[in-house]
Amino acid sequence: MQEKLESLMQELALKKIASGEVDRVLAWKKGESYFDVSPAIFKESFDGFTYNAFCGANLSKFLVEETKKEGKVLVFLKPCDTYSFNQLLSEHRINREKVYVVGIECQGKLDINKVYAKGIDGILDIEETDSELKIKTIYGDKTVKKDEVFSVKCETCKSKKLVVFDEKIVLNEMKDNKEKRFDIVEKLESMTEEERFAFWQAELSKCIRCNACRNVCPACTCTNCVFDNNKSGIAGKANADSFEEKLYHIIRAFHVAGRCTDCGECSRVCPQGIPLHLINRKIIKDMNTNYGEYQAGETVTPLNPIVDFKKDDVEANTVVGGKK
Amino acid sequence: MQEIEKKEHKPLIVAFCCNWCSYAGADLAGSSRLSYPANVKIIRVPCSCRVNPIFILKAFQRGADGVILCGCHPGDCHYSTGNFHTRRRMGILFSLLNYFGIEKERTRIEWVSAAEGQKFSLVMNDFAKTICSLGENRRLEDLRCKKN
Amino acid sequence: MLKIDISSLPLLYEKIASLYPLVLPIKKANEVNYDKYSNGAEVSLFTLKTNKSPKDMFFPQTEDLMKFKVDGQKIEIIDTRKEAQPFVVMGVKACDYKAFEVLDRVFLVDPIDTYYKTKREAGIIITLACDRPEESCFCKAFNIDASSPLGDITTWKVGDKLFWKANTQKGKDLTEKIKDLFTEGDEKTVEKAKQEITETISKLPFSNIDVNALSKDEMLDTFKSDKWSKLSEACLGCGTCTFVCPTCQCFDIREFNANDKIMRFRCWDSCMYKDFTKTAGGQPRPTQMQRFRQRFMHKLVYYPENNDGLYSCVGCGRCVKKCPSHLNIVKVIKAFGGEKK
Amino acid sequence: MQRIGVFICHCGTNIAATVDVERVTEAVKKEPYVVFAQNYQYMCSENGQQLIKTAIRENKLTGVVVCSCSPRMHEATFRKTAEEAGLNPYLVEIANIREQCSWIHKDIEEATEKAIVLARTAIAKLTLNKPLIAGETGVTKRALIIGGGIAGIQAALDIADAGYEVDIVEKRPTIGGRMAQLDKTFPTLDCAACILTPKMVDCAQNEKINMFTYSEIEEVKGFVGNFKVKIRKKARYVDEKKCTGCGVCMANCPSKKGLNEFNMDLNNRPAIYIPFAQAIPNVAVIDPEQCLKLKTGKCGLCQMKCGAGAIDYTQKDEIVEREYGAIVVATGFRPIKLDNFNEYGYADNKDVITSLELERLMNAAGPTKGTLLRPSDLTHPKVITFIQCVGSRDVSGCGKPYCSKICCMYTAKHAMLIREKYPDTEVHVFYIDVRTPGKNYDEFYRRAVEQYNVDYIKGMVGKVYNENGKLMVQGSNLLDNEQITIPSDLVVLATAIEPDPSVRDIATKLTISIDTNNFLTEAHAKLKPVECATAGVFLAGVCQGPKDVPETVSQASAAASKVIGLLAKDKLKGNPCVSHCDENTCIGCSQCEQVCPYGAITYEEKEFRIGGGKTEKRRVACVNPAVCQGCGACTVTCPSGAMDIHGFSFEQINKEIEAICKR
Amino acid sequence: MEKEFEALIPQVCVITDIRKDTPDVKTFRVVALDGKKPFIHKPGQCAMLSIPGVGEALFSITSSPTQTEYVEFSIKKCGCVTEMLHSFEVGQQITVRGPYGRCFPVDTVFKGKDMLFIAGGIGLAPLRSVINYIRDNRKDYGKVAIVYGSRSADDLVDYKEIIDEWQKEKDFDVYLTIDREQEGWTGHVGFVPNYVKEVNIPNTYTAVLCGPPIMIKFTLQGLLELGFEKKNIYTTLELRMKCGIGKCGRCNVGGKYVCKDGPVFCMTELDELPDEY
Repeated sequence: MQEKLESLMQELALKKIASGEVDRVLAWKKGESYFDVSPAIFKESFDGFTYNAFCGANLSKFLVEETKKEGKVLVFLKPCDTYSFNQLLSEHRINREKVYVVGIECQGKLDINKVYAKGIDGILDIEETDSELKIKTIYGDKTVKKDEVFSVKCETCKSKKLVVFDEKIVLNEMKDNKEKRFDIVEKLESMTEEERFAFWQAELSKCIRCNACRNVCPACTCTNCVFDNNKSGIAGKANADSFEEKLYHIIRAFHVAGRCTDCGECSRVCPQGIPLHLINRKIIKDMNTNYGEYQAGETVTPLNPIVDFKKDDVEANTVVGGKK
Repeated sequence: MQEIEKKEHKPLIVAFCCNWCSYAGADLAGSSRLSYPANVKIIRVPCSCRVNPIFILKAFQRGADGVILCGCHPGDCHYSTGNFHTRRRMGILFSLLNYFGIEKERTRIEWVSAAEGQKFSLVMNDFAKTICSLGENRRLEDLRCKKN
Repeated sequence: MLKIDISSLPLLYEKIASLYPLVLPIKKANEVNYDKYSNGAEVSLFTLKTNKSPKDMFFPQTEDLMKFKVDGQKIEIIDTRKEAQPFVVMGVKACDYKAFEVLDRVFLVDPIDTYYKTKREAGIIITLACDRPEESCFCKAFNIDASSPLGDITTWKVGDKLFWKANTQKGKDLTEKIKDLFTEGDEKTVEKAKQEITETISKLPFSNIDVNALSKDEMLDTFKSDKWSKLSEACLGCGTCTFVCPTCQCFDIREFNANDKIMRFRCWDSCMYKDFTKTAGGQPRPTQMQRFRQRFMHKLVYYPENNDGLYSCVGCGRCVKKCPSHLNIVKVIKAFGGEKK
Repeated sequence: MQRIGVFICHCGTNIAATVDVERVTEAVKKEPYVVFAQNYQYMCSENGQQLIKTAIRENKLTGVVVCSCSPRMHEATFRKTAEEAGLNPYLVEIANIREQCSWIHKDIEEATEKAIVLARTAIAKLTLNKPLIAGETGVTKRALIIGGGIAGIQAALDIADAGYEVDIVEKRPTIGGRMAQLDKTFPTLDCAACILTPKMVDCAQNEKINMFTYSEIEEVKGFVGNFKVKIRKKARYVDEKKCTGCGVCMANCPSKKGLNEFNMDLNNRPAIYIPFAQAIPNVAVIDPEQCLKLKTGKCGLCQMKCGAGAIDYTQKDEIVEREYGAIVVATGFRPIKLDNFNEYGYADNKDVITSLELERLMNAAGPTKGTLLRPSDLTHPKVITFIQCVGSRDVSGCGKPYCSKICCMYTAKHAMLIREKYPDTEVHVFYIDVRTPGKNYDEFYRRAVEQYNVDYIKGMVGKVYNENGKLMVQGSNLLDNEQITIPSDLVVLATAIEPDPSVRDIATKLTISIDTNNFLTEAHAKLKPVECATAGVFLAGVCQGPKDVPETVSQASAAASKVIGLLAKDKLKGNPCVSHCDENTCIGCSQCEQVCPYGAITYEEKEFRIGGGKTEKRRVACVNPAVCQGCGACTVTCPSGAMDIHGFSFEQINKEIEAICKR
Repeated sequence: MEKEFEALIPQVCVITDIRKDTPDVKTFRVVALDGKKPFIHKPGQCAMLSIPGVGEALFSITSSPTQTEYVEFSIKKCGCVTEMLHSFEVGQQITVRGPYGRCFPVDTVFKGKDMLFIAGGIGLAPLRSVINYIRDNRKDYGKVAIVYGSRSADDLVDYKEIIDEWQKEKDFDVYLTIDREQEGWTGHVGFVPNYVKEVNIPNTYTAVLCGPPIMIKFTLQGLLELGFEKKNIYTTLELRMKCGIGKCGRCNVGGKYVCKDGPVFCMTELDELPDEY
């Protein structure tokens, strides 16, 4: 099935290029191993073109730079990526006319780190079936159920709806898993202040300030981030004191509030495994509860809850982060 | 007893007041001689919506133990909609801070009109009392800013 | 050669920690990094790859250089360097140990960086031979023998025992102080284990990397190669690779205006950041491709050129594992022909 | 290097009694860049100001901090002082050590400490102050008046009289507004038409006044001095220029069943009509909902009969774009709907009427030609009961919490007129309070009671019901403490008034604020009663709050004088403490545009150099400094930090925080 | 413990004189707290000046090593550090560390040579050190020609010194030019690269260039056209530098660290470096 999808995608890409409708294709490329996939531009050669369960990267942000270039680009977007795409359109960051969006099927992406966490290492190759990964390692062959190694963002998939596309390739029904979306946030809320503090202190103290979360985030498209801008008064590169990490992550979360589509890229790329999406998700939850349900990127609209207001909004003091 | 007195921490409170209502309210509190603790220090901003979350974090970093925002009552904003924005932003920010385990009571927002000198004084007294009972801000401190 | 039951390691940690600060891989919030040992810490000594390398112990991510007090026109400099107390770093793998040599050649050449030097002198390094290398490992490409690392003390995990061998005077002194925890170990067991490891390593997917086969073109030809733009196209410009790298040593010097003083500190910086070389006047490396190229040119060409052919990469594979876009030095080496034919 | 001077005011003993000014003076001398510090008895006095000026000159000061009372008190004073000494006025900061310090703290030690911190904070901020120069913009010498009632007419005449062009936009086919509907006016009882129509005619004849009747405001852009307004001229289907107002069309129109709005729907009018005889302009208009030709295509009688050939069924709405320097909002009022007041039986009984309906019934041009006949059977009512405060001063939520202000007087007027014209009529008035402040008002009311024997009953009416053709008014007489029922022939409700509903839409378009009762909010309740928070917009009449005619006229004249004052200027000086955008950082995300209450931010595609001789087109925010009022909402919304505000910049506030927290 | 010398720790120095050279260039005279010269340097070297709380920046030392009382820095206002420096008054303390970098080969290659110095704008700052060094060791060197241009007459740095001293020096030819005609200016008008060709210095001279990149580019072209050999052309590079001691990685170009291996480079060396400066 995976192969079918992949070959359909490639066929379409080739067709569109051959017809001259698009100039190039933004997709994923296989590297050294099955799970080693990078976003890549294909033009003449489609060597390494791939689409498998490890193609987690959200390609929408690449379009900010891509659409500044000449010619039209064909991009493959998974359902959650289409939300980011819409959001970027709302913010005038992408030139829609230069993109041909192909919405593609996604049955949830996997996290290789979770495979490692199962004690599987020395991986030589992986064979993917509908529900399993057959893993060949130097220490013997292993099998892992896919649903045990879903990447964090896919464990609680908010939606499998392709909100924007020019064409779509969907072979099978896709199921979301949004009921559990706020489970962990709620769990944190039910902790005491002290426990929550301990939790975040432990998580954030791991931060190495590599900026991967920021640089991958489709909502963070500033060319001159406040954390790089000496005039902002908070510019910094160092996680100098435990305060710095908190400042960084709080301000970053605040800056993407209302624009974050909950794509989960921040958590996917964090080299220290910090569940950063839980910060953004808390804001989303608060906004949903207090200011009405809102999903960034569902439509193209610049009016999000953080720039909007109602005259009878709840008082700020009553919005709480959790238990006392 | 003596030891407790020695350890007593004098909290620092930063109050952001909008120029049109709350700062005027504070002035009224002043001209009505309604006192509030001296450790409440006011920063004048044009509107409560000028208060960037960064300012609040910065205040904590620099050693503030509590931060309070005062603005015109919703609907009475000099700029018509400023405090509505403030209300949402701060709702989200304060909740997020609390989510990080920072005591909810350390941050507060109050609507104080130019006529409410009394309220201003009451609010500040109450807030100072709350912060006093919470003690020193430890969860959002920057050790580099501590005296050594 | 000494040995100790792995089950007794907690005793060993306690004992060392009672003598010197002890740093070793500790699991915190699900991730393993080098951290100071304290009672109750979840030690994960045998984790092959900590997220961050132990370079942090000698070249911390953030380090105060000095303080200033300013009073009117006057400036007072307060030297914040402290006399370094001995400390122990345990569980250092062969690749990470080799990385110290790479760093030494930067920080210990004239003018010597005393911040680094004092820590380097004070540190007692206990290395650990790898017993279960991963697919991302390729230290062999740089002639590093993962089965017998150096250091003040070398340790091997064989079965349920940890074998212990002091190499230097520092190592011997430490061993002397804690030797009652050990029993005599058999050299042969270790030799056998070493062989097994070497064998496993040869099976690793990256064992076909051969840096000697790297194209011996003129440096400027490599520089001008059109491969770079393809290689770097998915680069996000984050600093993950540089910060997890055990040999990357770029830093920034910044100041922090604290309440009563100005602190000048240095912190890791990354050549992948777009503001790294940016000045008011211009930007010598305006594109991400150029920054990406700089990093790998430095590791594979510039550094060896200045350091008798020593590469500024030790094959630890952290960047392979951690890059958000799966770009890494292996792909670069292979693109420039560094593969066994 | 900056050279800062600090001036500490004793304010007599107001400050000096609790703050050790000498110590503050010594302390601030140690702050960076401070080269001069002095304390003085009264800084704001002539001598104090002179002292500052001298110090600025002698010490070549680049900035001044005055530690004194609230900046709301004397910031402007000291800025002017600095300016006179050649220093940019925005290089002055005030440390509020009176209201925020000496007046509220008793302990000298504590107060002095705090004063030092406050001074330090002001100094810290000042180090980042930039000289600001207020921008200047031109002024379009024309005013727009929204609403053609007495307020609009008066304002228009006043402004035109000063020599400026005025446009009146009135949504109805004629100007005149509510006053035109009135019969007589209190307290002099002269006929409303007699005093209003000459003014209407003046408007029509004044060269400077341009009327857009049957028109609405479509869009407002721009800012004080430079508003750009789109006006929708609704299709009249009658050529204004050709129509002579002869009325032949009205006579011939077969569709005569339209409700006559001018007569409060008490009688009918044809589909083509002129609202009333003295309408200005005296031009017919076709009601498209009612016109057979427009609805079915069959008819066309009026066109055939019109001698002037003015009828044009193909007419379309027209959008006119005009520029203005100032805008007066005078949208007026309407009586509230009585849906919430079933107890008065208004819906069920034709003979329960509102006061405004009574006006029409008593007016010679009204449905009964001025004879007071009750609507149900057109007989002369013998007993008339007035009920006051219907929907006014009502905190139950059914009506309005405010006093409608005019009801007491017009009820007295009605009662008096009825008693005068029909002495055989019995008139009762139920009232809660009779409020008659105003010149000759109470005398007027007393005449009603004393001279005309109107029966004023203090008490509320519980119910009005029909019993055998009589309207039974059941109420309480509080003074006698008894329940009474008055069988009446006509019941007149003194209905509360509310702002015309069109005001909401206008408020949105002009970005002016509205209170909970839909009245427009003035900039200051006492000191700026006709100004709006939005510069260049002024208020007149009931849209701002209940008013009677004399009050409305005075407010209209006040608004007009403000407009004249504005239009008399060739250049307007703006507030320089406004937002600005760092175009190199801006990413064009549009968030700031969303939060700006003034529409001061627009986006432009601009070309930027990106190095290597290349350029890139980017969308960036542009702030119109003349429109921006400097609230700062955009600065916080901006994720990139490109937006900042002069006078309260990011760096300045950060610096203040640092200074305050320094211990 | 006697703490070891640490290259990153500066010394506190004091500004003893400030001279305004042009509208945006000031020359600062700096001595150590004991009133002596803070360090011994060679012509072409740089030092790191810093204002705590504002920042640190690298500046070329303008005074000649033969000046034994003090060091001088000519600084153009262009960033936050320089702006602050410009606002300073005499008596202000700053911190200084250095000297850093490789100097001009005054004791080797330059010895006995005829020298051609070409500078544009503030580019004269590093050359002034060499020129004055040569003046003070006149016998060791051949003829000296100086071509110096600026936007306008007001922007000619050290103009007084040039007029008063350099022009009077034996075997010194000073050629001044400004970009555009200006009232009161009787000298040459035109861009430096063109002027260099016009004055026609024999190509046996050893040339030292310093100025804005665009000037360097065209002047170099001109010199090559005149038959100068690349090995006889020197210039200085300016990149973002932080540590000044070849460790922080910022000024890395190819195998070189500009702060340590430069800033003085011979054209032949630059040809071997990637074009990232």
